[in-house]
This record gives sequence, C-alpha cells and structure tokens, in this order.
Amino acid sequence: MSATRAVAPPQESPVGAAGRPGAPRRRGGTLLRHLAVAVVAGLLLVGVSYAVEPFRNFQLATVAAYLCAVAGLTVLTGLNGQLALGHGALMATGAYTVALCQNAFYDRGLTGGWLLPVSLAAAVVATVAVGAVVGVAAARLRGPYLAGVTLAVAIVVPALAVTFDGVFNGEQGLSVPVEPPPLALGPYFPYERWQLWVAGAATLLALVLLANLVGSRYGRTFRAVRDDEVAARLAGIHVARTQVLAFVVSAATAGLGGALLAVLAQSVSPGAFSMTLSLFLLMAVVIGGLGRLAGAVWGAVLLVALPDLSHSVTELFTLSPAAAQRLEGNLPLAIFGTTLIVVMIVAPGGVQGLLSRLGRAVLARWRARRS
Amino acid sequence: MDRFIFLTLDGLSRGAVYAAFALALVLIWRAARVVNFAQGAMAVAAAYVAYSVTAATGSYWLGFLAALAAGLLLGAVVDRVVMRHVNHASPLNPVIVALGLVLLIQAVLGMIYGSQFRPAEVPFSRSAFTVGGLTVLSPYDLFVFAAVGVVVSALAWIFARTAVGLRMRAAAFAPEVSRLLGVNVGGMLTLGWALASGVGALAAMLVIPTELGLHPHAMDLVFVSAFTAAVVGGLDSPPGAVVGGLAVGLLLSYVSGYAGSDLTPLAVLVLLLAVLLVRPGGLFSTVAARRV
Amino acid sequence: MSELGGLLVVRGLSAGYGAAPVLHDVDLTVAPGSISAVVGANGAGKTTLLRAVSGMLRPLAGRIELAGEDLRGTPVEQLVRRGMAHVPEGRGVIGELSVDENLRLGGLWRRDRADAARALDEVYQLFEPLARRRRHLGHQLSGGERQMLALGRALVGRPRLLLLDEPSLGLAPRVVAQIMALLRQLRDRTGLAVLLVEQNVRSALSVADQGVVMSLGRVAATAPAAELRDDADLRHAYLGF
Amino acid sequence: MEQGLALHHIGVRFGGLTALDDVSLRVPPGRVVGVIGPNGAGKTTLFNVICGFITPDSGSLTLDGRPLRPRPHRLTRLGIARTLQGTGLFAGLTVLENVMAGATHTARAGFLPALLGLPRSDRDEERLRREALDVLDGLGIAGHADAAPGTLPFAVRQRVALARALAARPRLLLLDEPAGGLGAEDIAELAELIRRLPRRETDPCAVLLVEHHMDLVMAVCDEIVVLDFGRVIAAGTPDDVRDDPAVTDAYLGAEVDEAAA
Amino acid sequence: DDGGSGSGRANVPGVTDTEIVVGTHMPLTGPAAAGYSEIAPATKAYFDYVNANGGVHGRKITYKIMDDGYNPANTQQVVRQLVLQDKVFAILNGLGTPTHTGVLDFLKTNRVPDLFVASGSRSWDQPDKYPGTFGFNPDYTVEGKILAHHIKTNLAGRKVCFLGQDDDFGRDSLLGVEKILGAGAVAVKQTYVTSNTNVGPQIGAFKAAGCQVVVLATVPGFTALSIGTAAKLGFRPQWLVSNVGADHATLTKQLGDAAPLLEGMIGVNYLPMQNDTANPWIQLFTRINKEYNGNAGFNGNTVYGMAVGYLFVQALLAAGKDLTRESIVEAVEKGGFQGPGLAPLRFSATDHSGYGGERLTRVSGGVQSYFGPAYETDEGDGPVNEYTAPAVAPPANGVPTGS
Ligand SMILES: Nc1ncnc2c1ncn2[C@@H]1O[C@H](COP(=O)(O)OP(=O)(O)OP(=O)(O)O)[C@@H](O)[C@H]1O
Ligand SMILES: Nc1ncnc2c1ncn2[C@@H]1O[C@H](COP(=O)(O)OP(=O)(O)OP(=O)(O)O)[C@@H](O)[C@H]1O
Ligand SMILES: [Mg+2]
Ligand SMILES: [Mg+2]
Repeated sequence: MSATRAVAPPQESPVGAAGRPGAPRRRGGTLLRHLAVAVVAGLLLVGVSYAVEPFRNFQLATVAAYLCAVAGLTVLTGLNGQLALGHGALMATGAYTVALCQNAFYDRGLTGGWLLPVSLAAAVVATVAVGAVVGVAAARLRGPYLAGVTLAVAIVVPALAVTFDGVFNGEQGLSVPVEPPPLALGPYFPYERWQLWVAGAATLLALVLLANLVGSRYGRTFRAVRDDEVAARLAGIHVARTQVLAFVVSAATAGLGGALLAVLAQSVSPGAFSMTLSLFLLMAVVIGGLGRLAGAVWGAVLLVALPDLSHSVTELFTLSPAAAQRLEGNLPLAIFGTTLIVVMIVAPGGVQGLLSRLGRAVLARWRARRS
Repeated sequence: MDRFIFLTLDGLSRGAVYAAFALALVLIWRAARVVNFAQGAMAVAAAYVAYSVTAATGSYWLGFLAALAAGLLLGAVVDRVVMRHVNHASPLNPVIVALGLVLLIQAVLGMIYGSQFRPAEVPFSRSAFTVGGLTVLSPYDLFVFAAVGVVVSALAWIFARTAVGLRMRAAAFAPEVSRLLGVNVGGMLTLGWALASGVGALAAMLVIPTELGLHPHAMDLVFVSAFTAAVVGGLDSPPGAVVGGLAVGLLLSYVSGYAGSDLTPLAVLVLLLAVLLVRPGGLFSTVAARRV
Repeated sequence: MSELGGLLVVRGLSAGYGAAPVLHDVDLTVAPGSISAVVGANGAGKTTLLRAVSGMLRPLAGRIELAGEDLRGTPVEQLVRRGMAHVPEGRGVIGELSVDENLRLGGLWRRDRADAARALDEVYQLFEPLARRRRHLGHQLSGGERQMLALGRALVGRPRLLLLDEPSLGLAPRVVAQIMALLRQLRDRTGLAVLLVEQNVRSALSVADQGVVMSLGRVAATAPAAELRDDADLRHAYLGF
Repeated sequence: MEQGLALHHIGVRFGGLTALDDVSLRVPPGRVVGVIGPNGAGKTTLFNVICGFITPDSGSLTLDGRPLRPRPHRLTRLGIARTLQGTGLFAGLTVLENVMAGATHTARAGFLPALLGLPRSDRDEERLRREALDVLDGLGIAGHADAAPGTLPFAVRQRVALARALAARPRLLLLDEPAGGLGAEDIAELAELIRRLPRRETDPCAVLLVEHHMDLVMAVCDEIVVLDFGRVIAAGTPDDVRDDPAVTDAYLGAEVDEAAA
Repeated sequence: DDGGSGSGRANVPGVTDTEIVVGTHMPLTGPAAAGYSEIAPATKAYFDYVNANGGVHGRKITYKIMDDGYNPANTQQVVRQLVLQDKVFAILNGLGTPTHTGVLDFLKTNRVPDLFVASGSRSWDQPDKYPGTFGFNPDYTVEGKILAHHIKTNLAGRKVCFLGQDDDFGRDSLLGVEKILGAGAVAVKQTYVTSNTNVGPQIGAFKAAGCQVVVLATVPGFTALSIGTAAKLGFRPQWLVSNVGADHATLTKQLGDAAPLLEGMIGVNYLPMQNDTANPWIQLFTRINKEYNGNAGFNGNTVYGMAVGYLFVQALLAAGKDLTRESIVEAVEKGGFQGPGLAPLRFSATDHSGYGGERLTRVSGGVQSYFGPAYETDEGDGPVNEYTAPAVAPPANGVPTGS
C-alpha cells in the first residue's frame, strides 16, 4: 500500500544548462567560403582533365551539365517540396536558346570567346522567363497535381520544337556552332578537355550561387514552406512568391544545364529532352540524396555512369547471337532498374544520406575510442 | 456536323480506355497514396501473359482471364516484394522505385518477347456500325464502355459502401491509427495494389488492340494520358477518373480533328491548367482541407 | 493488492526511439475495472509507455501481458480484438474520412454488428457536437471535436482496456469533467480498465484508483491515487504543485 | 482614436453552420484578453479571421482605428503574431532556424546579396541568429537550439512555437491553446511569461489568448470573452465571467470549483 | 605478308593487320526498337560470315553495336564512346534522322568516316559540309515521286490524300508526291505525331472527303494503325506506302488476324523481297542468317542489315589493302558498287546520297512481291525514269571480290 520509490526525483532540467550552442558562426563570409571550395574543386577538375582520356573528359563534362540541372531540381523538390517532372523541358529551353544565339552570332559572322558566355546567359534568362510562368501555375498546385502539370510541360516543350519547325527545325533540331579551344592552349589541345573546362566552370559558378542561396534566409524560407505552409505564412513568408522563386532558381540552373548539354553535343533536338530525361533528373535527385547539393553530385555522376556501367557489365558475358539479340540493350536496362530499386530500399536517404550516416557512425566510434 | 459526331464518338471510345487506366491510378492512389508510374509496365506484363495464354490455347477469353489474374498477382507481388520495403517518408521514394520497376519490367519483357510489336486480339469486331450513313461505334467500343462502366461502378461501390473500402481508405490515410483500430494495414495495401494492378491489366487488354500493338512500351503514352485524366478528375475520385478520361479522349480527338495532331500535347497542357487553376485538386476534389 | 490479478501487466519494459531507450525497466499493473493514472513531467515517457503497450513501438526488453497472455509478437491490429483500445496523443482522427466513417471504423472489426451500431449511437448521444457533424470530414472539426471523435471511436469497440493519452487536451472543462465521469461510470458498470495519461493531474487523480508517477523514463512511484493526491511531498517532488 | 485591434460584428458561416455570429471584440495595447468557450464555439475561427485565413461573411476589423484587411503573410509586418493549435513547427528546420524563420520580415538583405553570399546577407543572418538565440534564451530553451523539433518533448515544442512568434517582435500576440499538454509547472511559467509580455520594456505586446485551461486563463487575463455557438454570451473580468451562470452552464460545468481553487 | 609496311598504318584508328573495328548506334530498346533492333545484328552476322571466309584483306571485321534507344542524347554518348574510347575506324549505318544529325559535327571534327546512314533524310548528302558522311536509304522525296508516278500513270483521276509523320520524313515525302502530281492535287493532307496513337480523326477526314488513294509516309506501327482504323470505319482506299512502313512481314505481325486488310497495298522497296526464295541474294542471306544470326526472324530488316554489310565490305575492298580513313571515303566516292539493290547507288564526289530509286511492290494473296519496272529519279524536279540495268547475282561464296 505504500508508494514504491524507484528513482530519485529529477534534479534540474537540462534545458538551458548548456549555454548557447546555436550553431557556432562559421569563419569567413559565405562567399569566400564557397568560392574557396569551388576553386579547390576547379583545380582538382583541371588535374583530372589531364589525367584521363578524352572520352572520360566528355563524360565528366556531361556530368557537370547534368549536375547543374540536378542541383537546381534538388533545391526545388528537396528543399521547397515541389514535385516537378518537367525539368527536361526547362533544359530544352536553355539548350534551344543557346543554339539560336550561337547560330545568330555565327550567321552574322561574329566570332570570339565572349560569344559563349553571352549565349549561356541568354539561355539562363530565357529559362527564367519560362520558369516564372510555369512556376506561377505550379505555386497553386500540390503533390501529384503539380506532377501532372509539369509532366505535361515536359511533353509540350519538345513538341513545340516540331510544331514551330521553321525556327527549331523539327525533330532534327539545330546544330550549335562552338568556337574551338583558344589557340593559347596550344594547337593539339583536346577538344573534350576544353569542353570539360567550360562545363565545369559554369557548373561550379552555378553551384556556388546555389550554395549561397541555400545557406541564406531564402534557403530557410524554402524549407519552411515545404514543411508547413500555414505556419510559414504566419511567420511572414509569402508562400506563393517563395515557391515561384524556388521554381525560377531551379529553372535557371536547369536552363544552364541544358545549354551546356547543347554546347557539349554541338546540337539540340527535341528527342534529347524527352519526358524520360525529366524522370531521370528526378531519379538523380533522389538517388543522390534529396535536398542536398552534395547529393546532386552523386546523382549526376550516376546518371552518366550507371548506364555505362550496366553496359560494361553486360559486355562481360559472351552470348550466342540469339541470346545477344534479346539481351543486348535490355540487360543494361534491367541492371539499371534493379540498382535503382535496391538503392532506394537500402538507402532511402540516397547516396549522400548513406555517406553521412556512415560518416557519423565512424565519427562516433572514433570518439568512443578516444574517450 | 457529321464530322463533329464522328470525332465525338471517336473521342469517347478512346476516352473510355483512358478512363479505365486512370481508374487503376486512382485506385492505387487511394489505397497507398502513391502515383504508380509502373502501372503501365505492369499492365503490359499482364497483357503479355494474355498473349502467351491465347497463343497456347487459342482462346481470347482464357487469355483475358489470365491477364486479370496476372495483374492481380503482379500487383500483390510488387507490393510485398518491393513497395512494402520502401520508406514512404518522402513521397518521392516510391515514385523512383516505380521508375526502376518500369525499367526492369520493360527490360525483362524485351528479353522474353523481343521488342517487336505483337498483334493484340479483340473479342468483338472493331468494324463500326453505320447508322444513316454515319459510322458510329463498333461492338468492341461497346464492350469497352461496358467493361469500364462495370469496373467504375464496382469500385465506387466498394469504396463508398463496403467495410473493406473503408478499411482501405483508412489504411491509406493513416496507417498507424488504422492499425490501432484493428485494420490489417498490410493486407489492405496488398489488396489495393492487387486491385489496381488488376484494373490496369484490364485497361491494357482494352487499349492495346486499339494501339500500335503489344510491345514493352505499349502503355507509355496511355500512361501519360491516363495520368492526365486522373489528375483532371481528381486522384481521389473514381467517377473523376471516368470523366477525366472521357474529357482527355474528346479533347485529343477534337484537337487532332480540327486543329492538327501536333497540337495535342499543348491542348492537354491547356486542359490541365484550365482545370487545375480553378480546382487545384481536380474536378471531383472533395472539400478543401481545413488547415488551421 | 490488486497486482496479481492484473488485466494489464508490464514487467521490466524498456523502449525507445533509435538506439537510446526512453523507458527503463518499467513495471506496471492495471487491475480489471480500475483506472490507473500515469502522471509525470513532460518528456517523462508517458506517451512512449502507451505506445509500447499497444505495440506501436517495439519494446527493447520486457514483457507485456494482457489478461495473462503475453502480447509479444501479436500484431497491433490484433490487439483491439483482445479488448485493448489506444487513443493516441495528437488525437489520430483521420481527417480525410467523415465523422461517421471514423466512428464506424472503431467497430468495424467486431462480429456483433448490432452491438457496434448500438455503441455508435451511444457515442453520438454522449458527444452531441459529433452528432451534429456526422457527414463532416475529420479535418473540418475543431480541436476539441476531434478529441471527442477519437475517444468516441475507441468506445465503439467496447474495449476492456482503454489507453488514453491526454484525453483532456483541448477540451472544455465541462467536457473534461463529463469524460472523467464517464470513465468512472464505465469502470463501475462494465468493468472497464483504463490506463490514463494526463497532464491535468488533479482531474486524473480524482477519478483514478491508482497513480503511477513517471520520471525520466522510470516509474518513480506507484500508489493509490488518493494517497498520491494527499501526499504533498510526492506531489512537490514529481508533479510540481 | 481607438488603439489596438478591434473586431466589429464579425460573422462567419461554413455551409449551413454558423461558426461566428455578430462577434465584436477589442484588444487594446497592454492588455491580455482571453477567449473561452465550449469546443467548436468558434474560437479558432475567430483567430483565423484575424489572421486572414478566413474572410468573414459580415463585419469588419480595425487596427489602431484603421480598417484591416488581414493577409496571413502580412501579419507579422502589422505587428501581429500567432501560434497554432498543435504546434505547427517546421519539422525539417532546427529549433534555431524555426525561430529565425519567425523573424523573416525583419530581414533587410535582398535576393541578390543572398545569391552572391555578400557580407550584407551574412550580417543580416548573424543578427537574426543572435536575436533568435536571445528569444530562446529568454524562454530557457537555448540549449535545444540545434535540435530537430520532432525529437523534443511537447512542452519544449510549445515554447519553440512561442519563441517563433515572439521573434517577430509583435505588438499583439495571438495564442491558441498554448498550455495544451503542459504540466502544472510549465503552465505556471507560461502564465508568468504571458503576464509579463504587455508590461516588458522592449517590445511590449498585448495578448489574445484562447485556452481551456482555466487556471491559466483566470490568472493572466485582464478581460475574458466567452463564446458559445459563435456568439458572445458573456464578457468582463475573470471574476465577472466566473460567476456568470450562463458560462458555468455552457462551459465550465462542475470543474469550476476545482479550477478556481 | 607485307601488311605492316604501309606508312601511316599504325596511326589509323580501329585498323590493325588483323582487325577492323567499326561501330554503330541503333535503338535496341525503347519504343523505337521495334524492327530496327534487328538490323545491326544482321549486319554483324554478315561480317561474321565474311570473317569466317577469311575477312577483308586478311582483316576481320568487329562490329560494335551500341544501343541509343533512339534518344539523341544517348547517341552523343555512345558515338563518342565508340570514337574516343573504342577507337573505331568508322561509324556504319547509324540509325535515325534526329539521332544521327546530332553527331555529324562531332564525326566531322574527328574525321571519322560516317558511312551509309540508316535514314532517308537529305542531310547525309552534303559533301561540302560533311565530306565523310554517306547515306544509304533512298531519299524520302525520291520515294514520294515514285509513288506519285504510279498514281499518275495507273490511278489517274482518283482523289488522292496523304498522311505523313509530322517531321522531315512526312514533309519530304509529300514534297515528292506534289512534285509529280502538282501542288493542288492532294485533296486532304493530314499529319500524325508518334506521341498520339489515335489516327481516327485523320482517317475519318479521308473518309469524309471520299479519298480513293491514300499515300502513307508512316512508320510501320502507324501504317498498321491507319489501315486498321480505316477498316474499322469501313473505309477501303488504295494504300500507297513509303518503304519505311511497307514491310509486309512486320505489318502482318502487328495486325495479327487483321493482316488480310493489307491485301492490295502498294509499297516501294529497293532490296530483294525477303519472301522471294528464288532470289539468290535472299538464298545467301537466309543461309547466313541461319548460321551466324541464331536463325532469328528473317524479314526486310534482316535483308537491309546484310545489304549494308555487303556494301561496306565492297567499300573496304575498294579502299585497298592500305586502309585509311581517307582511302575509304575516296573509295565510296568512286562509286560503282553493285549488289542486291534494284536501284542504282549514286555515290560520287558530289553525291553522297544512297540508293537513287525504288521498285513498286504489291500485296496479293498474302504475299508481297514486286511488279513493274524499277524507277530512278532525283530529289529535285527531274523526271521519274525506268531503271533497266539487269540484276546482278551474288558472288559464289557470298563475299564481294576486289574490283
Ligand atoms: N519520435 C521520437 N524520436 C525521438 N525521440 C522521441 C520521439 N518521441 C519522443 N521522443 C523523446 O522521448 C522522450 C519521452 O517522450 P514522451 O512523448 O514519451 O513523453 P511524455 O511523457 O508523453 O511527454 P508529454 O507530456 O510531453 O507528452 C522525450 O525526451 C522525447 O524527446
Ligand atoms: N473549414 C471548415 N469547414 C467546416 N466547418 C468548420 C470549418 N472550420 C471550422 N468549422 C466548424 O466551425 C466550428 C467552430 O470551429 P473552431 O475551430 O473555431 O472551434 P473552437 O472554438 O476553436 O473549438 P476548440 O476549442 O475545440 O478548438 C466547429 O464546429 C467546426 O467544426
Ligand atoms: Mg505525451
Ligand atoms: Mg480551436
């Protein structure tokens, strides 16, 4: 009948006892910090560009172009919570803009190293305009309904290239004349290395800007809107405007990515920007780790490497002609698909999530050992 | 006028199959809150089973039943083997897994059957009746209408009136709470996947004969139209799927009939925007949620 | 002591989220036809205790028995059939379903359809605001109405053991009093046992037979409710008043 | 001129259901006004009207005598902040970020500095961070600044929500059931805090409080308005209201004795 | 063996004394794979046959087939992989207008011979701009002209309508038809896009207008779809179908039970008919298909693939023992190739297009066979002439001999 006293009454609540941690202020300004990282990455890239063969250079350049788009999409989908399936179309917008600009320059006989940056900038501007229009509509929609509209955009934009074939030259698309590497680099400078430099530089620039933004109060409002729209509005955040802004930012990077892709391929055609591309971008975002710029890197790498790897794996088998006819092409796809499924089940936080989990575990063990 | 009637009937008969497939999407959305991008590939797999069975037995109807059975089974398997193990914390994870399934299923079908088109048989004549000089619907179209009608009524009944329907909805919306209320959430999910995939298989059986033929990618385009239809109608509403499907069918028919088929994608986008900007949850969306 | 004939017997229960346990070695007995109030500071682990008992959280160690049967390995959805109902914290109303559907769901598992229907009517009589809103969707309801709905839904299943997590949250004082009276009445009339988690210590202890004080994931004290109410030392030490 | 927030003859209907019926109410500066009433009486709806989530079917609002057409995201700019029933925290933001988000409207640096990562934006962030930490400190939860809200005890979450509202430096704070789920000790602290708010030196603010916890309401309110079925059935000082038989009947019931103790 | 003596030999990518590596890009997967995926394996089978018979100048041909899924972005990747990584000697028979257009500049910059592109676009015939690129298929305009010539001579006075794919294929084909019949002669012109499989509205319009002759510039799927839809509407015009979409075996497979609808369909072709078992080329190819292609289904695509292989071997022989990228381009430009084709190959220094004519086919009694003479014409305003050169027989061992 008497009370059983098992433990001592609590002393003091731990709340407030630990002083003021509140994320120690990082040293140096945001810009300097991010630039420093970018410069290191850039130097590394230059080193790599000399170390590997032209084809790998081209692949890396492609990774860079995709990375641009994937990073923007991860901000939109991961940080702002908008499920967009139409980024392939935004890439197409950038790609066609760059093609039209470069062609216009060349038709007028203009040459020089400044043309490409101007065209790329134009591509970004054009995509921002398109992104703003789509974004305004998107801001009213949620989840699968947004997905539905953006999917339609993904289909419409390439189709427009066929409808207005006078300008866009239909299915065949446009070629993108690009200057050869500057002579200062020497007469035998591999073109693919130059491509990697161009794409790498543009992408690093875009990443620095994105990282700045994500780390600023805009990144915070993006996430706040994603988590709770009502609370966000009460916190003084204009939800629709924030969503449009996120859309525009990710459109800009998608446009740049598409433009780079066009420059790399020296051509654009609607078939390259199909719905599949949009879906693959989303895959890259999720597989890499939703909402993380570092994850975007993994995603973009996988986007280029996984089909290639699957193909190489298939080449290890020697097949009879009959079997080869069936398996060729299909086996890599099956491997690709299975990889996606397995990764999503084993590492739902994507590659980056897995890495940070591993990192934390290692750190914890190390700390435990030290103490 | 004749042209209008012709295009209308043509659009309705196309719309009916979109509706059937949209129903499958609605089903899985209601049962698991997932937009199943693999629905098309799964349905095609079931249709290939029908093809094999029909080829072996010579009977369309045996193949038809086999497709439905295969659809149900495939849905259950996909749920148990794959989707069950996916972390649904982010709604994107199941989407990506579904895309992976698409690649896998299409690749496997390609390996087994090759990438050639296979003929898809029809149980009834596709030659249209002529009424007063005007070609109207074919017996096959009527079959499609009847099948879609039966399915949509059955689904509406199951969801609105039966205990299983209530359980399925509860399990989808709030799995944890439902479990506390004695709902076998896992079973409901599997049932939902199986039913959706079965309806998808039915839709594939209905639509493939009117398309290019049986092919691992046969449902890719239908998926897009059906997804549009489901979104237009409101993903939670079986009648919405039907109305959405018919609307998309009619729209595509009118646009390619009067304006040129290259404008159809644009028309679909316009339809989506027109509907969703007025009703962001689709035509048949229920009362907007109270959020504060 | 009523410990031996417990309807719910918890022994050595540890549970938590992730690696670190929140509950440590919890012992607890709820006799049939009795009300046990679990009280304690925020974060003491009361909600976690209920979640572990109802199987929503897999225990790390320990044993949970309902009417003498070990519950380990019993799927959560089977527990209602054994007579256990859990009204979770945060209400658990399914917003997308109507009031009526939410309530029906509470009795859907029952064979005795007629009695389920009767129980439904009783709930409507009990919570008159719900009766006026049968067709409304769950998320149209006000905070308090949702709480009523969640509680009513559990009652439709006519449980033997009711786990209530802060039922007074967001309810008007009059309704709180009404619910407490109801619990007492059900206990006396039908032999219902209740495991009641409450911040509103006074009203909880006023209806309870037994008080369980939790602190930092452990049972700090178990005592007859009246004793706890009157023991100023205990109250000050654990309950802050 | 009339200072503070005033509602004039507000009416709100949802379909056939009258949620608010000719409700008038004033919250002058420096006062704590309580709104009580049975469940479903329309208290949250009243808040929603003030915040602009619901446009009233009839009636009008004024702020400092000027007509007010509230829009949720403009509210903090007008000096009004609100907490939500339940907590409505941003699950993906740390506690500190949650509070910083509350002060969004005070940010000065625009988009371009943020995009370029200029010191201007950094300084702005630094200021926000400092202020947010101060608010957290004031509520005694600075130790949780880096935690994710989801892992915190309910009482702490409630305080974070309060901190987020206070970070906006409101002149008027709308509190919707801030004591829900709190223990007696926490409620006492909360009461202390609410009483202090209108009188503190920096950023004093009036409070409009919806709460079912009678101890708290009686302890902190200067004035109480009682709603039932969307109508004001009583108004006055806590003592007036407590003794009003209509209130006892509709709302307090038997508990009134205990609550007053 | 003095194989190693050539001066620049070691520097020719993909060529050693014992091997020549060439690559191609084809859709092996995806919606466009139907049919096309059979071409490259057939070519490879022919090369294997040649290799088994001693190869070309002692070198065996290795054929790398890359899947691009008919997606230009993939084509970019795989062609670069072939050229930069696998160091192929040439790209052979890359398939598709949009896909291959994208790599023209890259191949030109890297001086990779780009032989016998598998598409009827005019883009391959630009010797000034793309000196290393050569076509294979007859131009779509040529095809349109020949079909229209048949209408003009045999179906005069009938109401002619046209359904074309909404791209170069459809447009060039219509251009050819109108060049012969006159601009206003086509009563109803309709287009389709591959992303919309409902051709009901188009066919309905033909029916409503009372069309008697319908020219189809369609891929096989849409040929079948159009004919099926027409039957559904009770509309039975005379069909004239572009070579792209007129392969009877493919269409039969697709239509299944409805295959009898193809009766009377007129098509065009320029290679031996796969069902013409009396044709020595078909006998040869059937044998190779059996022995080196796992006895895969034998149809027009198989014939096409082997014909490409045969032509490439001819070109290699003509380029001589001292094989370089320049020498093969020169050899192709020299022209004079004779093989299974019924129409002339027009290669010259100024003409890089492929076959310059076609012969009409008709389905009769469930069998597709040639009728009438073969025709040749240009893509401009030139007349449609009969091509009368006699058919050549394959060499005895099936491998071309050096010229
Ligand atoms: N999902 C979760 N993940 C991690 N930690 C959690 C989670 N839920 C609760 N906790 C932690 O477990 C501890 C106990 O929480 P619990 O909710 O059981 O307490 P409680 O006694 O019910 O408190 P309250 O009165 O606030 O409801 C708290 O410290 C809390 O932070
Ligand atoms: N969007 C809506 N649609 C329909 N009915 C609504 C809506 N919002 C509120 N109601 C109804 O209006 C009435 C008032 O709701 P409100 O949330 O204002 O009550 P409350 O006084 O805050 O109650 P509680 O104390 O339980 O939180 C309730 O009956 C509620 O069901
Ligand atoms: Mg709790
Ligand atoms: Mg309320």
